[in-house]
Amino acid sequence: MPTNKLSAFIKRKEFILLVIFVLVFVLMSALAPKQFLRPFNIQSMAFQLPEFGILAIAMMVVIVSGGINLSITYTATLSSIVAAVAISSMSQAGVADWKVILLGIVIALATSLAAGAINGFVVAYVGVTPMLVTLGTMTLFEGVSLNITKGGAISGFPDSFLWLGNATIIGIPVPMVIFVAIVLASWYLMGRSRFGFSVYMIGCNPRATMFSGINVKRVLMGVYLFSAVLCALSGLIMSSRYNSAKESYGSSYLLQSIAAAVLGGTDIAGGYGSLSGTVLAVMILQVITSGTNIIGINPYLTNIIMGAILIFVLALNYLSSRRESRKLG
Amino acid sequence: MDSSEFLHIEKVSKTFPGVKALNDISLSVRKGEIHALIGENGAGKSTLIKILSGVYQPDEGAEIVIEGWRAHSLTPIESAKRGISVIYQDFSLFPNLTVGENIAVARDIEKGSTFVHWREMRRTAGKILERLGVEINIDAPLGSLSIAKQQLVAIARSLTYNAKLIIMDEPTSALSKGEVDLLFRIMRSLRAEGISFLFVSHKLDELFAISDRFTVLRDGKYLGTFDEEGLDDDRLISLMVGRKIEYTIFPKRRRTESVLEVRDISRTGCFQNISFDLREGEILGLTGLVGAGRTEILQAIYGINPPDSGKILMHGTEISVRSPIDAVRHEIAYIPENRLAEGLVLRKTMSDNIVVTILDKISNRLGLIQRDKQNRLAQDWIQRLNIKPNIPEMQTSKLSGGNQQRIVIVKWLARDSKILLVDEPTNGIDVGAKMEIHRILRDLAESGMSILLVSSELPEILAIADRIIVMRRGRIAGQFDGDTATQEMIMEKAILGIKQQVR
Amino acid sequence: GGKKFTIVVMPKLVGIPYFNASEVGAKQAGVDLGINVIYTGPTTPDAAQQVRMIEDLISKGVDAIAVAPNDPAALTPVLMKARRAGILIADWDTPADKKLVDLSVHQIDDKEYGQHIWDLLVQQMGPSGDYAIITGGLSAANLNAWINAGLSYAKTKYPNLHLVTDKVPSDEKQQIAYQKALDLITAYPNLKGIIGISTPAPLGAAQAVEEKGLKDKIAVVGTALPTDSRPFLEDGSLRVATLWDPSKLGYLTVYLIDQMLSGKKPVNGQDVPNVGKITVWPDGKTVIMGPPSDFTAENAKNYSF
Amino acid sequence: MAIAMLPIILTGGIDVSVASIIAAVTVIIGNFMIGVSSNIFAVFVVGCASGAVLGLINGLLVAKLKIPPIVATLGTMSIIIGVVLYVTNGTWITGIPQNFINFGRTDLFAVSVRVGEPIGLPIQFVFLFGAAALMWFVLRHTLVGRGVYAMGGSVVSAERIGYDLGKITIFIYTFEGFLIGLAGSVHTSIMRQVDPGAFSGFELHVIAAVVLGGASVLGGYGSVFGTLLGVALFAVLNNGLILMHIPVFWQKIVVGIVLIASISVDILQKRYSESRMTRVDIEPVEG
Ligand SMILES: Nc1ncnc2c1ncn2[C@@H]1O[C@H](COP(=O)(O)OP(=O)(O)OP(=O)(O)O)[C@@H](O)[C@H]1O
Ligand SMILES: Nc1ncnc2c1ncn2[C@@H]1O[C@H](COP(=O)(O)OP(=O)(O)OP(=O)(O)O)[C@@H](O)[C@H]1O
Ligand SMILES: [Mg+2]
Ligand SMILES: [Mg+2]
Repeated sequence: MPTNKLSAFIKRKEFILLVIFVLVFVLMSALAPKQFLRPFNIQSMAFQLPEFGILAIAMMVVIVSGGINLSITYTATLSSIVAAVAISSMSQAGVADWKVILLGIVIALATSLAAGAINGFVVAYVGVTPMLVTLGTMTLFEGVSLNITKGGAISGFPDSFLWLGNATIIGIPVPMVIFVAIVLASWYLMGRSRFGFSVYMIGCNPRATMFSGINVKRVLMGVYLFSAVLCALSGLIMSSRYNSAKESYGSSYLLQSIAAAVLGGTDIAGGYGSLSGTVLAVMILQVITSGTNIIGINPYLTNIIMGAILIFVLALNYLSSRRESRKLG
Repeated sequence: MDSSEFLHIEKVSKTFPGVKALNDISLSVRKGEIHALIGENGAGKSTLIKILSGVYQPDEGAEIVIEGWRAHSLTPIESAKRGISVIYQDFSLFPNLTVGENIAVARDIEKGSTFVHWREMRRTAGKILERLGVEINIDAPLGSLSIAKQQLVAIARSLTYNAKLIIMDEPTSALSKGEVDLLFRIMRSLRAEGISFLFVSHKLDELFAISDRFTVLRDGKYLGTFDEEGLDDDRLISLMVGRKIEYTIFPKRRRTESVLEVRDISRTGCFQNISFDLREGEILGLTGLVGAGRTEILQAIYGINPPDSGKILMHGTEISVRSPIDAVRHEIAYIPENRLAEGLVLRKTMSDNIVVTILDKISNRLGLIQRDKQNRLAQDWIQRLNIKPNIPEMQTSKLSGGNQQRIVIVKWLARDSKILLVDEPTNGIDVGAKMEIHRILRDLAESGMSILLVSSELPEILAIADRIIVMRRGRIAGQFDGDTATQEMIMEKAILGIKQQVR
Repeated sequence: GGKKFTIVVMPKLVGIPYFNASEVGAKQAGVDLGINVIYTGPTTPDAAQQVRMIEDLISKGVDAIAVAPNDPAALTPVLMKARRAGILIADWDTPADKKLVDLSVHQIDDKEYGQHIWDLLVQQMGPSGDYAIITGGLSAANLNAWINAGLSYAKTKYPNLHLVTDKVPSDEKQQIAYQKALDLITAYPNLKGIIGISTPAPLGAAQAVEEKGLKDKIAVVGTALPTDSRPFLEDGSLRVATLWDPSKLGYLTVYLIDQMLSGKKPVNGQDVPNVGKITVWPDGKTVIMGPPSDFTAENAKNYSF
Repeated sequence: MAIAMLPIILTGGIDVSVASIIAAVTVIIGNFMIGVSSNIFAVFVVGCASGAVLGLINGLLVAKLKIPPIVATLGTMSIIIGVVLYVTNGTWITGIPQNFINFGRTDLFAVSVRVGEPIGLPIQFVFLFGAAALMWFVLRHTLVGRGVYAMGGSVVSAERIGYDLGKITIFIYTFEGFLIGLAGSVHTSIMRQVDPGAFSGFELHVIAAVVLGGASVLGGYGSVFGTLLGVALFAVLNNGLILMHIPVFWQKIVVGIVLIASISVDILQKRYSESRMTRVDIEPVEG
């Protein structure tokens, strides 16, 4: 049955990723047996993964809609900076901790929604190419952040705020718990909901989707808002983990998140992309960075390895799909 | 192979994953003949053409002989070198380049030249357009032309290089009667020069007007080649579909209750002072020459390009439709003319394309899509319209043109609307399927839906429309009743006063 | 002792000349003292990357971590974690959270250094006139510390100096510093001096001044390595550069950590081999390496960093 | 640089590895000058050749392995810059021979207007315009160049009509590498030393400049002249703000807003004029 074949093929991409993940994991364990497999290390990887993983999902969602969001890292830091200003000034004013934190989260989300609304508005309603819009807003958000911080970092959080990024629940880091929740929520949203269905359709052919009576503009707006909210969550985790908020946190995640999304099987042209693939890709990248750090490999070599894996996996995808069609065609 | 043959193929098969599109095909094309290739939707015509042009490689064992030169398969460059030129269903032109470049570029590639000589290119293009007797600005970007003119450009292009066999996949589907006549005139004069044509069309009258021989494919198999003499419509149809089909003229009904009243709408550069009523349960035919502005009227009503002035009333109250979302809210549906770009999301599955209009119906209160409901509905519709293959998970791009069109229709049938705007619904669809679509449209009308049907095919309009509006250059030129109108009456209104221009 | 210590020295980023020079010193100290020195850091000056690397290094299990924080506050949680894991924590080059470190190695006293730079500027351009600052990045804590120290010092000591516009960032790149300097020269025709803070900045400024033929009118001073700045010092476009020897800083850091791991605290006035006499603050953990060296056209060739 | 990127964007591709290629080129020629020969001509040959080779790698990945351009170049970017920094450890290469530096400072047609203030056309502009002219010629007057536009218009059609898409792809990436090599060589002679880390973050600027110049990221549209304008506009945006005495902390905000606003206005204008485009010549009312 071609039905099975088709789904089997889609699964194959993720299967390759799974194999690679296991391979790097085993490799790292073999190279640094005592250190890599320590629960402490596993836990610390679980601490590190979410902030990047969330950004990668934020990127993936936009790519699936046929766009790209270059402003993710600055959306994250901008919303955490605005929240940080509020949190630190309120907590100095002696407001109760839980109120402060709750309000801080609300403020971060509100800021990110505003940021996402700018992206969404210009992309969907004005009709500018996403890459350009987000290139502009990237600069804009960085500028606003810098203007607030004047180049420094905003700190002075109450200790309980640090819980968000640093505590564990029965050994599982809180950020990881948040991440899993986000993955599940995104999976429902993208894979099961009307919204997600529309996003995939728009990513393939916005015009035909519009002709089908779907409110393409509103869906696109939703995509950028959703992406921005994810950014804010990542930003909050980062500011809690780093005990401060600053415009440059996570700036190196931008290109990495594109790489993760694509490595995870997202079609850069839009319309295709799976959450599980992206999550697997994020895990692969995490194991490689942590592993090479522990083994003590020159960080530039890590860059080279990641680049090579990216090309390798995509080449593999291409070759296997070609063999497939040869065999049958 | 005898020396009067230009092309001879044998044992050509092509297998796609899950589909045997061609099965052991043989065919010869003589020098200086017009050879029709016919068959139902999905019979494999387009696939065969792609093999001849080198886009697809046939399965093992194929024999292709071109003027004594033998091969098992072709590449696009080889095919062109050997004198085969193809005009595809979608023209394969470059919207971002100028008309002149689109015409002349193929020859430069064939010559393998390094540099492009603009002056010479424009001269070549100009000469060919002159030979075709059409007036198109050589320097205009192709994307700004109407579909009909783009078609002529595609034809012009195939004449630039020394094509000895011109293959045309449904070249007349976007052309009006006058333009078709022009094309045929050109084809005949080229035939006299010894150029052969392989010609795909679903329009039987055209086929009989121009073809010397017919090759019939059915379900990927070769049924035989027949001379024009001794063939008639009935025989041809029964060869194609394996059964006899009549072009049913449906009885016309007179309806009175207006559902949609269009009052004096205008849009700059598209249409002027258009007024008409669409009544409950009727099919209102909107016809005219291609480029008369019919598509624009449909798109205006559907909210894609709203009118600048005028009113649209529904059941007597004015409605404002500024976007397709508004239209859908008012239960208006639209089946666009350009199904590839506007009707379908080609890279998604049949099932996804079918349910895209009814997401609200297949999802629960939380907005989550219920997969089982989706599958059931899709499966159901695919069976009802007899779409082949019956695989809801198949990518829509892999369907044949006719089956793709059925998907577009299905997706709007799935969402029952009050008003259906249909633009050239049977373009590129075989006779059998055409009848089915006519029946579907009629049934819908009987069940109370109001249908505004744009079609350039007069027999089709006459067969199913209750009333007919004829458009000419952005204005309404005349109105007829479906049971009394004739082709002649309609044509007269459609071309009156612009005859000279068409020529 | 019998066990061979493993010490991590983490710069703000790897792959820039300044931190390459300190790597040499740190590694040398490792060889001299017979301990294992890992010198690693992020490839971009991103605090998040630093935190991740430290987390991984805690997993690896090391005896001490000396870090030059890209952002002090950001490191606080991870350094607490490291302390809990029983790792000795030090900062170097740029201070981290005072409470968390066992040792804090400063090349220089920020305040004195800032003042010194402004003194150099006045030496070259005179006590009055327009000047501008080109800095590495707007959010670099140590650069900002120097600038702020210098600015408040200048307010009282050199009231006739006039800063034309806020410090201009150059992304730690000579090319950008050069562009910005060109713009500054055009925008403020009365400019008499440019201070370049961060090692590529003075070079870019000098290049611009040289190209415009204004090296006699505009005095460029700043913090730069002598080898890189030598061509500019020699053609006069850069009047004077000032910096400490980063390799000594690396050496000193490793040396002091080794001592502490063996149970010895740094002492004020202690003479460290290959480095010289150091100053230790009363808190017992803040160590100042010593005054900076000034590099001029005459002496630049004597240095190898 | 932006000029070099234009044809790639025209085909609907994108190259984010430009910054790493130019870094690699500068390092290679830096070492070449010091180690082998400081002959200006030889240096340029080496620079362009090494750029071209790196570009070729991108081209092969995109054309032969069918990896989407943004991803392929993301990979090569990571690898190239990794290798460059691993090998050099980020150390600057100083001691560029004087003759090469002098070359970078040559002003052509220098006219002394006032004493001590020569104005003229700095040599980098000569190269910029030279590269632009070359690119213009290639795009406008060679078959490959037209193929680039054709590919951007419709890949399927281009293939059907007989363009060898693989060759075109490989050509444009190699050509881009070549021009980047040229840019790297000129840059080195101006900067007088080689900083392997100098170009990080540069790729987005290059893309922005090309697209600001009117090229469509989906391919098919764009011109050399537009790209030059885009480069100029971007340079003005980035550097002119100091001239306008805009405070530092506001500059990025201004840049961001100007960028978004200018493109938005442009798009809205285009949309308006398109919606007013005549599709049907309406019959005049008979008087
Ligand atoms: N790329 C493909 N992959 C899988 N199946 C394909 C592909 N292209 C065509 N087919 C199948 O091959 C068969 C023949 O299709 P083809 O397009 O040649 O039909 P056709 O005769 O041109 O029909 P129409 O008149 O509707 O255009 C169809 O069943 C179609 O689904
Ligand atoms: N949605 C659209 N967006 C842009 N251009 C369009 C759109 N729909 C149609 N056009 C263009 O409008 C022009 C006129 O349309 P066309 O020639 O199809 O006339 P028509 O009489 O409305 O159509 P038909 O007779 O085919 O139903 C063509 O150039 C066509 O490509
Ligand atoms: Mg077909
Ligand atoms: Mg039409």
